[in-house]
Amino acid sequence: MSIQVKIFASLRERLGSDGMELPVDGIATVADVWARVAPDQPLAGSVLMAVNMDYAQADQPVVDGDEVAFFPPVTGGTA
Amino acid sequence: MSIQVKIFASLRERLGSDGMELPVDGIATVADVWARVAPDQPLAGSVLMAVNMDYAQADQPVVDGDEVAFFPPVTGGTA
Amino acid sequence: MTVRITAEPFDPYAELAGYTPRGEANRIGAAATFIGFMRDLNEGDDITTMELEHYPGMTEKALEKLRDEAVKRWELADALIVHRVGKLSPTDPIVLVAAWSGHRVAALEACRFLIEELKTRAPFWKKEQLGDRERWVEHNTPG
Amino acid sequence: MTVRITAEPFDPYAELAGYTPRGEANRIGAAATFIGFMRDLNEGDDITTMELEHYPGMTEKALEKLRDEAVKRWELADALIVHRVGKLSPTDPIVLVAAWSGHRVAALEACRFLIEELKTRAPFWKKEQLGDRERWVEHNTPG
Repeated sequence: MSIQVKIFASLRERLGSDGMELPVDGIATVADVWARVAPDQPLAGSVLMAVNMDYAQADQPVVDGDEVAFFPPVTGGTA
Repeated sequence: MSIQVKIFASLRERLGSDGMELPVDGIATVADVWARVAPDQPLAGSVLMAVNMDYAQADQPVVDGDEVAFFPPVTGGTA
Repeated sequence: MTVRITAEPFDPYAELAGYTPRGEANRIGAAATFIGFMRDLNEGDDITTMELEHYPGMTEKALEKLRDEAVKRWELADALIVHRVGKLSPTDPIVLVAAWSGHRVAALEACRFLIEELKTRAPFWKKEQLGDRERWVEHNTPG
Repeated sequence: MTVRITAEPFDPYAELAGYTPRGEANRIGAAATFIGFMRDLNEGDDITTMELEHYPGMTEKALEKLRDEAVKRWELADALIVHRVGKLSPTDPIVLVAAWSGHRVAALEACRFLIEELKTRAPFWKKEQLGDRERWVEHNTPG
């Protein structure tokens, strides 16, 4: 089984990936997912995270089958 | 010459008149106009006044040719 | 920069769709609008119809002043006020105000200012019909 | 109680005209709406086009949550959110929010809440094209 990872917007361009499927082995939290996605980069405070389409923090537990997303600050709406 | 008087809404119904033309003689202020319109009634604080379509106070001077209006609190717009 | 008083029913969305705000369209980032409708209930009583009286001439003057104040204070691109008079039925639109601006906060605040000030400054008076009796609305609701 | 994300241009007034708010129409006294448009200027630079990215699934979920919060907090009759995604040109409507209520203050406050919260909570990202270069919008303007 696995974790589905999604990456959006400027973060996707910076990391050069829009996501991946990761084996769940050794992954307990959102921070663990980030360590696999970008092993050479600390998880910056400006990166937003979601688990199963709800906002989450880095220490939130992740289990088999979860969808984990990383993205920059949102800029919808209008001027 | 003369003063044109207009009366609106519930005040019109209460006074039984929608206005009149008054000779200017002896009229110096809005209060003087009211005294001719309703000689038996004090000018209540709830009565709004206008001179030439701008809100006015009771002591505002009135001159020949002016339009003076009396009306109750306004209730336009919505719930 | 329009102020319109109408004795005929009006469609607020058609009104807005047919209106071209002043200023450069490319620089308008926000439009805030408010529409008031006649309800069939006021102060706990069933209302069948309503009559809206105004002071022709002064009402227009008061609304234009209000609009000019809002446009100046919030540096709006444009503002619009449409107000119904005469005999109304429940669900009829009573009033439409709209504010166009470069930025959202100006449009939102100006829109709210327009409807709040209109209620206290523009000479309109409501008379409600309740079955076979009628009454003047004595004061506006606080909110 | 609609939330809609569209990759096609939309007409906010047609959207509103074609929408029947929930609840008894006779009891709706107020509708407050906000429309955001794309401007050809941002942070002093000329913008030619813009691309709006979203997170399919989560964006809808976030908007529905926001709408439900507003409806509950202000006891609204109904609320509507429409948001554009994809490639936009200046003057294109980006977002429409609307709140229907018995009374004006609830509608006005809920409308403002919806647009302010949407900007901070809904996963949308803007990329601006400036002639031959492009840039991601890093943060929203304060007002």
